[in-house]
Amino acid sequence: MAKLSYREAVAAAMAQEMRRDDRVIFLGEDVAKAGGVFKATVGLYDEFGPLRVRDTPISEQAILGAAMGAAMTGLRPIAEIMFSDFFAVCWDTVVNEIAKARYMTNGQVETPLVIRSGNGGGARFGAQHSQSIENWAMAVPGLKVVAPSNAADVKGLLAASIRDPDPVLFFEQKSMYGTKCEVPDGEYVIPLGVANVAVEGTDVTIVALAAMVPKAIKAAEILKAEHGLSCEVIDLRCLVPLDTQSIIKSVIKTGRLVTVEENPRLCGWGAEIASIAAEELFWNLDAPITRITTPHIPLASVDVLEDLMIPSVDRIVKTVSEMD
Amino acid sequence: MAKLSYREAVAAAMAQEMRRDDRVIFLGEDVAKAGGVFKATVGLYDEFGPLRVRDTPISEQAILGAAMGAAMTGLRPIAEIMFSDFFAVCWDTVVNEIAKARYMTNGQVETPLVIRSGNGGGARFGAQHSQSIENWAMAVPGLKVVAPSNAADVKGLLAASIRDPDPVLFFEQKSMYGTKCEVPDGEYVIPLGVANVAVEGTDVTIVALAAMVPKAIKAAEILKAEHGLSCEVIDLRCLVPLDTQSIIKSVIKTGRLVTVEENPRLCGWGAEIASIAAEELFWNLDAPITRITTPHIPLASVDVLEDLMIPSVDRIVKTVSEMD
Amino acid sequence: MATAKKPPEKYPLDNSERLDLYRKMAQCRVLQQRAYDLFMQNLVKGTTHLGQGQEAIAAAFGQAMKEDDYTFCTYRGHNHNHMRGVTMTEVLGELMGRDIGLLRGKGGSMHLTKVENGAMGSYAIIGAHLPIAAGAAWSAQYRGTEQVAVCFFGDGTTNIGTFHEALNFAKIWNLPVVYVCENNAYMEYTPIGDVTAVPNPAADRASAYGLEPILVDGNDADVMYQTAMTAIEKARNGGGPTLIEALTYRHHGHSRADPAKYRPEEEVKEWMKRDPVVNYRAKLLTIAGIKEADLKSIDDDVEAMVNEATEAAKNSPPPPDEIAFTDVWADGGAQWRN
Amino acid sequence: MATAKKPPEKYPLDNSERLDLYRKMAQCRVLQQRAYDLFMQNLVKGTTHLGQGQEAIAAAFGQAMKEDDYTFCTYRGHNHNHMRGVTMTEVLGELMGRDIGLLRGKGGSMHLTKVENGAMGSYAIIGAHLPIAAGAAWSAQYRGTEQVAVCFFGDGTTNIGTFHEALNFAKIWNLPVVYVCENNAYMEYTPIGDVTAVPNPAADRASAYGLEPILVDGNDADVMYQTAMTAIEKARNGGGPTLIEALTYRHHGHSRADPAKYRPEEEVKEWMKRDPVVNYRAKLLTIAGIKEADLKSIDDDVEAMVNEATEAAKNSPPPPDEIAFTDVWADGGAQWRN
Ligand SMILES: Cc1ncc(C[n+]2csc(CCOP(=O)(O)OP(=O)(O)O)c2C)c(N)n1
Ligand SMILES: Cc1ncc(C[n+]2csc(CCOP(=O)(O)OP(=O)(O)O)c2C)c(N)n1
Ligand SMILES: [Mg+2]
Ligand SMILES: [Mg+2]
Repeated sequence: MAKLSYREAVAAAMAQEMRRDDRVIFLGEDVAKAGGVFKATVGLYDEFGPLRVRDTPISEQAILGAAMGAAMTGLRPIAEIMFSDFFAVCWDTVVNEIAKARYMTNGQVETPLVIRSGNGGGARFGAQHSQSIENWAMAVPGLKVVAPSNAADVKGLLAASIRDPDPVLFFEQKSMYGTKCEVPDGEYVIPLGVANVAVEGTDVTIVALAAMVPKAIKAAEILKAEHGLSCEVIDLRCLVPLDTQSIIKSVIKTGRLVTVEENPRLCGWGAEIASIAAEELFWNLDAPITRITTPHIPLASVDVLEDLMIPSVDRIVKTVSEMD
Repeated sequence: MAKLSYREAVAAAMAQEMRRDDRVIFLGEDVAKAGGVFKATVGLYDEFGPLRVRDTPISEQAILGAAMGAAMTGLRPIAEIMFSDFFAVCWDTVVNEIAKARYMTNGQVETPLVIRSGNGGGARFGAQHSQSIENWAMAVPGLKVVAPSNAADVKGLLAASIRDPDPVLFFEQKSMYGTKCEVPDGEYVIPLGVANVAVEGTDVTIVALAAMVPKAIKAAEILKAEHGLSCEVIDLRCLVPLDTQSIIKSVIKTGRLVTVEENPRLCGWGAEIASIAAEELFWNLDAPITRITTPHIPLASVDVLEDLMIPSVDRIVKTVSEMD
Repeated sequence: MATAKKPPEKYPLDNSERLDLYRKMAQCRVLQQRAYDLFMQNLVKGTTHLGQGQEAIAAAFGQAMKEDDYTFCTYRGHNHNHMRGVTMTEVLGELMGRDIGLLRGKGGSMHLTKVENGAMGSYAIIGAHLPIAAGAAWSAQYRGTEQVAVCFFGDGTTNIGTFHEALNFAKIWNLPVVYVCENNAYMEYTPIGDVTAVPNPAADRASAYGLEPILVDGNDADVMYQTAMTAIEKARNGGGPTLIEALTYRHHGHSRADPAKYRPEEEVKEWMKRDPVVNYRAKLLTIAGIKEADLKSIDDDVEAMVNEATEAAKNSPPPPDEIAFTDVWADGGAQWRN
Repeated sequence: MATAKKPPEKYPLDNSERLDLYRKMAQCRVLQQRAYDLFMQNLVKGTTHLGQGQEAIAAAFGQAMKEDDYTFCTYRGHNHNHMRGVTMTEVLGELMGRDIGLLRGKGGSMHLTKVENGAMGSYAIIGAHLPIAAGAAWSAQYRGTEQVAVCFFGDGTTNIGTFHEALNFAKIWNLPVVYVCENNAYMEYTPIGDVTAVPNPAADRASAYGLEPILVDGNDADVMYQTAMTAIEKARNGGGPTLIEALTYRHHGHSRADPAKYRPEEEVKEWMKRDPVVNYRAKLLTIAGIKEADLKSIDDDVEAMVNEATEAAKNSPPPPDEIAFTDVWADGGAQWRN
């Protein structure tokens, strides 16, 4: 095992899969010669050359259209949309074409592709470069949605996403590119749709994703130490497929559910999970379900304001400790 | 009062507002000379002329960009996006520009505009022309979201939307353009954010929107007649601002909540409402919250399959009658 | 401003090939006419966008393309699909929402697709398929297969952003893709000239992508065949993309029962005289060795074909309920949770 | 392929106007240099995209525009905002996340906006503002105000769909809008020539929108002033839109601390010789009646200005917490429910 950063794990997973399968090709803006604006794809151009790793114009619709056309005809493209905010300029290709093609054609069209994108706030980039839009993706039938919380998961889940026969939106957390952890050497694949119980506990279930996971873990430590509360922290890893069983199992044990999400409040993924619990776990719940979210407001740029908006360790501690 | 169709009510509201305020201008594809592909704007070009009612190229991003630029500089544009599915080709303008401009500029930029769009299924148009995407809009901070269920509400809510100083996404139900009801003559405005209790009841609260409202009303009649159940049907009318108080008041009375939504299941607006109830009404609920939705699948084109997917009167009756 | 030119006759057709080209056009014509009639009889669910008047383009490309080439087209794509071997029964069955339909009713009139034949989809969001076609061409280039992608779209489509992105993309990567703008003079109800900055929406923009402007008579099957062959061969031989503007006209409304009242009578009359099927038929009769009987026999065949297809479609039941819930994912199912 | 041309000197400048133009450029230069220095001192939150090397364009348009005209620009828009009267303190305060900042920290470096001055926003999604500028121009036309909208963007922006949609739209409605492509030869790190089908990404596409190709030296302040006046006057007089491609170069990296290693040394050297501020200063010294002392006094003023602004920004506190939750809606609040 070596310590890799989250960004190094991206390149490691891509290289791993590009070595074993020459149908895997990669395109995006500034991704090849420059190795990406987040430096997450450094080295791929040198290893795999200009036919497999390609710089594109600023044409997101063409990037994703090209990826879809290639996927339909036997390749396994990976496309980068630099910031997830930019999905808005190519959303049609994602939701009306890529997500629906197989169903509309009665199973004929294949779209095995991955769209990687930098997601989330904390970098003080302002409202158009800081959004968490994993809930947009979850709302569209036909897309798989992955959002890893650490470098090891990046490697394993990105490899699985590339191998997956369905289209995957792979959200990389911009604020975590520099974070490091032990990452298994050699071939490493984590199946999609299996949540990770990051902390075991008995009093409250905290469901989190991506950057919210380390915050939830930290909060769980504080809640244990300062409030004597035993929290179970579930790292969802994927929104689709959703590992509902892990949530159900945990809530049956704890009787309490808190979700921590970075996307703005309304129709966030936490609402979906809350609604599942409110329907299927009604008789198991001992207290109201609580959602911790970014408020339903565009993100401010400056640190002091952005930090008020995105869920913090403090907010999680306070919310959980004040639950009924 | 005269009987107007849903489509006639659109033109009536627009004409009413265009007469009182010459800052109101209108643009879209085939909307002027042809009166719109759904014939919802017939007569406006003749009355208000080519400077206020304009046909555009097939350039949705330019249409909405132009509307925003006009709104920022003192006008009150109405833009048409023919089918709501096409929001995907201009989503950036909606979510990154129109919705965020005021906040990002510390209140400086004004975006008083309305985007009208045909929403929903039932016309056998297939997966790219039948979507219900009101949940996409609800998920974006900075947008107001309106979806009327009858011609009278169309008139009153569209007038209010045009007068509103914030950007409004106004979803017209394609399958209802031909439906008629009594519509008040003369100036008629219904404030945004006030739900309508369409049917009063004591046993179960059914929350519905747009085309789901008449189905819920019909289901309530059957549930009363065949199962002796007294249902309260709430027509939300607006998703933002959300009339949470009407829902709360009703659930406190009935102890049971069912939502009926046409958008696909995951992260639908029903999830948001369920999560509010699960948090704020936990101690008032006598049974699990139940969501009735279109399944999380693209819509099929053919009638027999489409009818299986979109919530039906039968499905509502069955679900409610089988509740705990 | 570009003017329509005749391409040189580099790819001569013999009589049997000419008859084949006529047969193709005749098939398209009766197929579309039948779709219209069935719609008027209330036997078609949903919508239709028909291609009467534009058959020469579909047929000429159908003749020029190889079996493993890719076709990308729009909601107005019945002819293009049929030319790639999608049967009349599959088309009419789909329109009528029968189990025998090409997509068993899941896609409908606007989404005909038959991947095994290279018919890579009919797209109903304006412009969406232009970049996708570039992607298929990129894939062919990468795989070294010499396949060519042909992408059909309308005049109105030249004003949406994807047109611009796709053309630039295709050129810089030198992709084997042929973009065919069928300029039928209207978007839905609005004349293209009312909303376009240049007289020829595709040809006058070719230079913006480093491409040669090509403007041709889309109602002349021979011209279209030469144009198609030239562009396809260029693409196949590594010469990169071509953008073609083919001038044509739709004989009927935009969709469904649209009576197309927004078009000046004179204009309609003028264009009806330029009916590509009628004119090609007449032209063939002036060629030594082709007789009325040859054409009549084609006409009869084609009529029999469409009648048979209509019967087969009518006799097919609606699709079974359970297929509403299949094929969201590659595993055949629709599960998003455990 | 277009070649850079000098516009005729139809709008002569007297010496005081020339000094004013120089002062404007000098202001932009020191403002941007200071922003860079503050960034390197870790005093800037978030990101910056600076405009050193491109000052002639911003300054010339600043000089040419009337008070109620509209400016639309990108994240690389500090100069354009400053030229419309946004103060250095407001800019640096915003970059440093202080309460004195133009947007009190809510927007940040990429979104400078001052509506009362006609600075209608800085847009950080490539291409998004091109249609919005068309809309402002449409509004001016409808209201009959003779206002003109000027919209700045980069070379890389010419390849995204909105460029195409906006230009077509502006032309067909004959809108009073001036589109200014600042071709600084790179998108972020990729040379524009690697990803564009034509050598001049804007000028070589003008004809696709029925517009005249205009390619000019964006580093020559006089040329830029003539070009700006010509286009603005045309728009103001009902002559419709103009698309200008101004050749320029950014002296530093794309954003933040980007060292811009992807650029050939020779190229950088060549362009540094064409520094618009240095060269205009030198040129003014050759003009009768302008003395080194005049320029020196401007330089001193400008230096004092930026120092004062830096101090003011540094002395300002961060914004108060409560403004995180204001101004989502016109009522000043953020409530989405009752
Ligand atoms: C993005 C988008 N905008 C609008 C429409 C509605 N629409 C369907 S067909 C059509 C006209 C297309 O005109 P053209 O490209 O000339 O093709 P034609 O129908 O004439 O073959 C329009 C506006 C759409 N399907 N997609
Ligand atoms: C839609 C979109 N895609 C990508 C980006 C990321 N991005 C920011 S600046 C930039 C380069 C822009 O190049 P150009 O238009 O030449 O402007 P310049 O930065 O050179 O002034 C890119 C790709 C973005 N902001 N928006
Ligand atoms: Mg057309
Ligand atoms: Mg540039």
